[in-house]
Amino acid sequence: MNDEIILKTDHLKEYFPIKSGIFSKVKDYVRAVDDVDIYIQKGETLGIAGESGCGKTTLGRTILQLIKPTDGKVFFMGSDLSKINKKKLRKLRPHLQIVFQDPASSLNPRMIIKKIVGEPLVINGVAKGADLEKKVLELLKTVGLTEQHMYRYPHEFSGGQRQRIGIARALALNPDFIVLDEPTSALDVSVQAQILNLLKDLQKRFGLTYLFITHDLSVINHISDRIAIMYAGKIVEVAPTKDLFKKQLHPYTQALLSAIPIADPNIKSKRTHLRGEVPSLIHPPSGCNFHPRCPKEMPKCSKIEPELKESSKGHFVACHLY
Amino acid sequence: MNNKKVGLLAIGMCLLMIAASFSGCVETETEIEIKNPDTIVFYTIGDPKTLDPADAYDTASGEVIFSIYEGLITYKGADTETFYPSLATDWSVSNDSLTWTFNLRENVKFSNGNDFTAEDVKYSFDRVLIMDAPESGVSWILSQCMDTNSTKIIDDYTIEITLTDPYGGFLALLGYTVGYIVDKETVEAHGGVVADTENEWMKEHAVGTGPYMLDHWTHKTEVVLVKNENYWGGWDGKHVDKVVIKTADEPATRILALLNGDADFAYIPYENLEDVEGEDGVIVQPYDSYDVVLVILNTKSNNAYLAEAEVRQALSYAFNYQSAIDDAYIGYMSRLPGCIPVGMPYYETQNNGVPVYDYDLVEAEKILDDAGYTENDDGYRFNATTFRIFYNAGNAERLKMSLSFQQELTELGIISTVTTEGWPQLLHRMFATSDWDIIFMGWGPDYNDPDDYIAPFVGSADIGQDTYNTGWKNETVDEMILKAKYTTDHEERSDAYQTAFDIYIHDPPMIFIGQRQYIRPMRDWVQGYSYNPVREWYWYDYYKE
Amino acid sequence: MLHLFRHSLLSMIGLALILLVVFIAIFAPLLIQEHPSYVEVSTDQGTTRVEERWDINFENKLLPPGPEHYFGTDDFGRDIYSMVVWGTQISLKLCLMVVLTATIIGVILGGVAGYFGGKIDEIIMRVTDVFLAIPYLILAMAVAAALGRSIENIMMALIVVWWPQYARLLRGQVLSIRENQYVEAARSVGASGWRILFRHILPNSFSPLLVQITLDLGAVLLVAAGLSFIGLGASPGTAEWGLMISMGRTHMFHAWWYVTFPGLAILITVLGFNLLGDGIRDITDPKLRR
Amino acid sequence: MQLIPDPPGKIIDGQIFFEGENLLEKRAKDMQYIRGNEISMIFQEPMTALNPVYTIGDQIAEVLILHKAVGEVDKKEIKKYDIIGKRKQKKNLKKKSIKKAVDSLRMVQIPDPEKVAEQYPHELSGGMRQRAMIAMMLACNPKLLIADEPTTALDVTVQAQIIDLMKDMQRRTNAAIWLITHDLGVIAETCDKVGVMYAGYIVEFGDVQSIFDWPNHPYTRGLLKTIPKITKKRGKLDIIPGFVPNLITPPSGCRFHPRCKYATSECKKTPPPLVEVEKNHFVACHHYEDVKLSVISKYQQVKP
Amino acid sequence: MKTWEYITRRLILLIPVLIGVTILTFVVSHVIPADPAMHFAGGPKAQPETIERIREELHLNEPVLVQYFYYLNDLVHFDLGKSYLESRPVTDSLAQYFPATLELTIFAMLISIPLGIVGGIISAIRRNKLSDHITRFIAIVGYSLPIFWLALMFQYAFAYQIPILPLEGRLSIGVSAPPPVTGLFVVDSLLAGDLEACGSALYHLLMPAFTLGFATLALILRMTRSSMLEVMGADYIRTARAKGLSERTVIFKHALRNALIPTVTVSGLSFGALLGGAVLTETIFNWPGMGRFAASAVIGLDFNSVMGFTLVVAITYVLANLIVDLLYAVIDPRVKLGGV
Repeated sequence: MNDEIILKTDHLKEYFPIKSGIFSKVKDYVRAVDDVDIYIQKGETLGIAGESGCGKTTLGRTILQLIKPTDGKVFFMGSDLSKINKKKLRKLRPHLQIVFQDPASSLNPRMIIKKIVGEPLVINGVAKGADLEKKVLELLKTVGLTEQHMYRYPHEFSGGQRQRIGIARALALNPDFIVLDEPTSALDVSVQAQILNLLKDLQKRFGLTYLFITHDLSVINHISDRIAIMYAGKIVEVAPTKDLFKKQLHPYTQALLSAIPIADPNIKSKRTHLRGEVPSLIHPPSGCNFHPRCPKEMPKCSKIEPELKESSKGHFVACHLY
Repeated sequence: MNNKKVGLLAIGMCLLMIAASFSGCVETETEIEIKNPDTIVFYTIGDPKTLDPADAYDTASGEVIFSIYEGLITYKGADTETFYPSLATDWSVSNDSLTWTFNLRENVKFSNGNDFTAEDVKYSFDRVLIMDAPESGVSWILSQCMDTNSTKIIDDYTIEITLTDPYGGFLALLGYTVGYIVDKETVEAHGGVVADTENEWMKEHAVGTGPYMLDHWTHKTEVVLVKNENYWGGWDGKHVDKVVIKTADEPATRILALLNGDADFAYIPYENLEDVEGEDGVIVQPYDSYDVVLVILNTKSNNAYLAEAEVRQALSYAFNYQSAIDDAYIGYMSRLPGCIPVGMPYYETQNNGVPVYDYDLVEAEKILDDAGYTENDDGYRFNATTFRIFYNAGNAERLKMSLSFQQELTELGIISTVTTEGWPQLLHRMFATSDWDIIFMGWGPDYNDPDDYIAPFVGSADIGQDTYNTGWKNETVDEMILKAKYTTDHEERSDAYQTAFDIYIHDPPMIFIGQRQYIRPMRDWVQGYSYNPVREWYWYDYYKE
Repeated sequence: MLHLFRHSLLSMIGLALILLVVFIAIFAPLLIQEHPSYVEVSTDQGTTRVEERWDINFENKLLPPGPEHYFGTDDFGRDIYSMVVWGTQISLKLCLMVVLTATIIGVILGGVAGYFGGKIDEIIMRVTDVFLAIPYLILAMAVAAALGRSIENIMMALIVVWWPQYARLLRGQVLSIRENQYVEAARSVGASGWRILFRHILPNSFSPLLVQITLDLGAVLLVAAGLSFIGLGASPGTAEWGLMISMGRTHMFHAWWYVTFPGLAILITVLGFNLLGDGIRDITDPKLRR
Repeated sequence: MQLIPDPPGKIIDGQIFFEGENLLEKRAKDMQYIRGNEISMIFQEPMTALNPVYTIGDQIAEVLILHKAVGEVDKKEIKKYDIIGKRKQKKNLKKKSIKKAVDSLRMVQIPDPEKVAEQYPHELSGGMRQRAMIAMMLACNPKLLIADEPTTALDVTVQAQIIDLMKDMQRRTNAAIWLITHDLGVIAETCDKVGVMYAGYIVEFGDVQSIFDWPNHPYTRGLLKTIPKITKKRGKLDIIPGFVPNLITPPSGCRFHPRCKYATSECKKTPPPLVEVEKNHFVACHHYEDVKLSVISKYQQVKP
Repeated sequence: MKTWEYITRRLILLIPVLIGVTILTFVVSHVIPADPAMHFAGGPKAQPETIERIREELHLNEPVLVQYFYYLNDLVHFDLGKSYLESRPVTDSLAQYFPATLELTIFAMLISIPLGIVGGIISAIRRNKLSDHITRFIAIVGYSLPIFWLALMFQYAFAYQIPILPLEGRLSIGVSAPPPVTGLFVVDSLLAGDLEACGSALYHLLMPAFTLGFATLALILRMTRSSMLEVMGADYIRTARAKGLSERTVIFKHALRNALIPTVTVSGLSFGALLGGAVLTETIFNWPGMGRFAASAVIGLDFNSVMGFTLVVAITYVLANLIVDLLYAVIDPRVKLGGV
């Protein structure tokens, strides 16, 4: 790991318009990603954690330019992805890859594995014919699959195997940066461990940088170097994993961590109870959008939006308490 | 549930459906009682186009108008020769045949209670001439010999008509619907008379002096007439109270209606006559008509071979007349000798009424070979040019004749296509293009005179004829037609027609096929029916017993 | 694939019926008693086309079924059995041509509309809306009337009428398949729009399309027969089933065989396609496979 | 609860005892009485488990009308064909039961229960739906509540609320709860007893404390080890090799043997019986003694 | 979105569709080389001046585009031109024929939808039993049959061989039509208190409506069956059972309403099929409706009528679909009006 920043976002925003009325006017927006600034260093794993619907998946896609951001910039190895043209973007594509949450829908059911894994190679003109076959096999072996799997269709595989195929596809172009969008949440616990280990191995082997998106804090603890906590489209806290689990600054992070049931009957956790539920992204609360549920709400919370500030080295928090 | 059972069930169901549909060949029905004894029901095909006598020119409209409105004179029974008094009680004509005086019947009321007077007569005739019905163009019948100055009111019940030209058929014109009398007051209340414009109200409504009045007309469904209590002829004797003329497009519907007694009369196409013939309670009686069946040949077609007389002669020999009579018209047709149908005056000028051409493929081949149109190596004549045969969509008889003619032509080594087209399309083709060779056609009488046949058929466009746009022209024939038209001398007319015939029959612009017969299948409980070709359907005469 | 049909007797019957019909169509020349002849004719447009001719012999008209004529004869004395068997070819050709052409047009337009969206989508969908706002028999009637009476024109009319359904179907498919992550995966490796459309989206909309095609083969046959019945069908003299019913219906009461056999031929073929389509639907739709 | 449709599912053998009676011998009618009234069930996906076309209030009221007949209709008073009377009664009944439904919604701490009762399931959030589901199933005070992964579809913060709620409700109604889940954390926090299932078999059963502290079955042990824990140090996770078998052609003998490091030829042949290894702790393994030893040795390593 | 807003939006969206329909039909009707003026004037016997005058009146001498604008201009004034088959304004014809078709179509739906739903339910809950197979077979035969063949067979069987139903028409001979209010005889006769006419109208509706609706019945039966099967496997059905509800309540209260949602859509779509099928049914049963009118107009190339007819059918069809969408929102509270 070095300090080189491989990817950085600058006031990234992704709003989805909602149309209504007689003439389908845009009446409102879903603020899925609202003013997000993050950076990732080469070789590290940044975990993005948050509850469902907080915009973490959209963030991943916006970073990869699979969705055009509404506003803001994404710098990847120095160039602004949101500005460059299609052709250049296509050239950069091999460096940026993604592994999806649902291995069932992320593989084309009508293609054999060889084609699926080989597709990136074919599209980018990396390999052809026998060479292609060799490369695909190599990739499959890397993720723990064998030659006999090459000519099968996705539905013949188990969930874990499919996720391995998805990883193989992402690795095909020797990327530098991979977004892992909840890669284990659809898997059994016993298989989840296998995949997490595989990912760690690969990171070591190829020097990969991960953006790991998940809702499962125990998984993120296991794999990430740093963690960003997202709430209702915004980053509320960013810190190195150790720091975060030792000391949470944001009330939301505190509640989130305390809510996790611990698989050890000997430890009886003390819970911070949250009122209510995750707010809608269409009409987020004013000021700090956590204030209606916050146990430590102050008068100014409903008025002024807190900024993400560094409270100790590498530990950022967006809360008026600090 | 095992699979076998399902299979059996499926087959069973199929059989059941077929059986149910067709099992009924066994008749179990006995005598039906008279249905609707006070009503005559007629199932036919066409809807009337209009109920306005000044506008009507089609058969279906006439069927209704004849019973609602009346003219000055009328016909009786099957008699087409004698004119009987109707709204006029008697009439006289001046020596120069120009001035006609009619004494009108008194105490006649329209069905709405208005009195009938000479005023109405003048109004009716003038209305026809001023309105000049643009859609049907029927007013030409009156305008041949009348204008708006012709009719003069002498007093309330006397009228005098001065013709613009002497015209032998004048009384016959007054017997046609265009000469029928409308109620001035009613028309004036509903739009009056506007030049060159139809009266939309009069199309849908009717107030006349006739025995029946319009109850309602629902388009494409029925016209219902009920008796006019004011009718001057009175209601003594046997009559029905109500007449229902139903429109039904499907022959099956009309057949079933006649068979089960819903219909007293039904229009049945020739090929379906066998479905009702011999059935209990159904009478199938043919009547002679002047409706002729023709094939027109295009002498100015872009297929230049048809310009040759020999080719057209050969085609006349190639037509199988007997098959047309037997198979298309099921025997209800007789041969047509030339332009003038058998039965009409002067028909005997045409080879004594004996057809010149007969079905003779050998003769046809000989003519073509002699003319140099021999078969090529593939067995085709005319360099395998395609002869294009057309008929109007939906005409079953013409379809039969076309396909059969096509086969005869193939025998002869002539390639042909048969195409069916809708009326407007066919008319466009016939008049605006030269993309046709052969069209199957028909013609019905406007009035009982050979001039109504020979002039439009073989007269050229130069004398305002050539109705079918065949492009055929012969100056002598034109001359003879005009001569015959303006002479009253029998001999002279006869000679003229004979001269014309001898020319056009050997250079035929059309194939003269036959005269079809009218069939009016009806229930045997209908009494008082007689067929009159000039005034069909006079419901007042019929009753049920 | 075949073994999947085992579970459904009805679709097995459907498959058998279709195989039978196809067999008859292929071997029609060997099966029939009377053969049509062919004549090359020229048209108004100066082109030529081959017309089929059946011998007319009024002496044999309307003979009931018997050893001489298995299905009897029609009012031109032509052998109905031969014409019905021959008509199999014509009818299959007609529905295949119509459905396949309509599918190709619809798939391309619907795929483009669904995948690229935006203005192209708006335009294509508004056009299909117009076509779909008119019940198809009625639109087909108008088009057929305008084009004139022949099998080729019926085909044209039905294609004009049929493609919007496929455009609509395919657009829906594309929109739902587009949501799948594998499409996004393909994009993330830099696949172009057309590649995604042809390699990822179209192959996956194949099953609903196949079901629709199979069912439509039958539907097309019915509509074509309906057109013929009204009088807008094939040109006279063709051994087309709908035309035969249309011509035979006036003889229904004295020659039941005239309408029955072409009618049964239509019923069997359409039934076969429908049963088969249902079967394919059951097999490919996991929701119904319980 | 005999809710598995037949076909394809069929209970081949065995007995189910509820309050001393074998449920499998009950008639359909009696089962209907027991369902929802004495035994009720909560499902994983409250979105799909609630009927989308009826309001929450309606759906709760339905159980109440069915089982508790709120304010019993006096049938004698109404004549058989007195339709208006009947309808009035029915309306009354419905009103009353809706009121009760609102009460039970309030019980599960739903804010503004009157409004929620008039809402449709899709208008509620996941947590609210699950609360409504619990309200519905507890409306008749059942003796046993089967909860099938009640929190899996929920976020952690909401999950915590629901777990607390269930505990709370248990205290109030004194019902037995049978919790089905894959989340060991939830089990550790809520349950008294736990049964571990693998490929159709109960492989271990006992007090929560003893299972988590002294797992005797290799599967249980593997399971506990594979879970990444917040409290533990990072590093490589222990894994159970291989994949979960399908149940159509399960492995012979002990179904876990292909993935078990203790497996011997015996395991391939005979399925192990469930034996009580200590009080209230049952395990089905031929080699539980070895497992136990290894656990002890590990513990000894950790705490010397 | 509010309901009225949604309806307005849909109605506004209807306009481009209708303009499209007019363009489509106009193009179709002008491809054909035909001479309506001559036909109008009575065919070969017509006078040339008459033909020329009519040609002038109908703007037939103008370029097609200009003709189209004349048509649109007339259309805005609710003038659809003149039918030359009936020689009256097309609007008059439509005013007469539309209610007849509407009545027939509505009754076809009234017969086919309930029967289809009941059949579908029986089929679904008795899955793979004999009754299921029978209903499914009838259904599949139902939409494989040419409708005109079915109509002829019914007519032959029930009006001739076993004469229990009337052969044709809307009313028996001797029964006069009720005073027109809606144009639907059944409704009008009830309004007028004329029970005889009402009975006669219903009696005449039976056979054509059943024939017309048979294919729809089959379609709805299949749809209900499959959606019923799908719904019966849903979680909330399990919940309903877990509540201890009887099987009857489970099926009729919980399953049916959900299963009906796709059925409603199919009913809307089948409305178009019914309007199309009416062409054939009406011709055979001599029903004086738009279908028969259209058939004869098409054959006679009366394109003013064809265009008017198509326009009305398109409006009806689109409105029917709008109603279905509204109905959809009533049955399924999840549906929010306005989602595209």
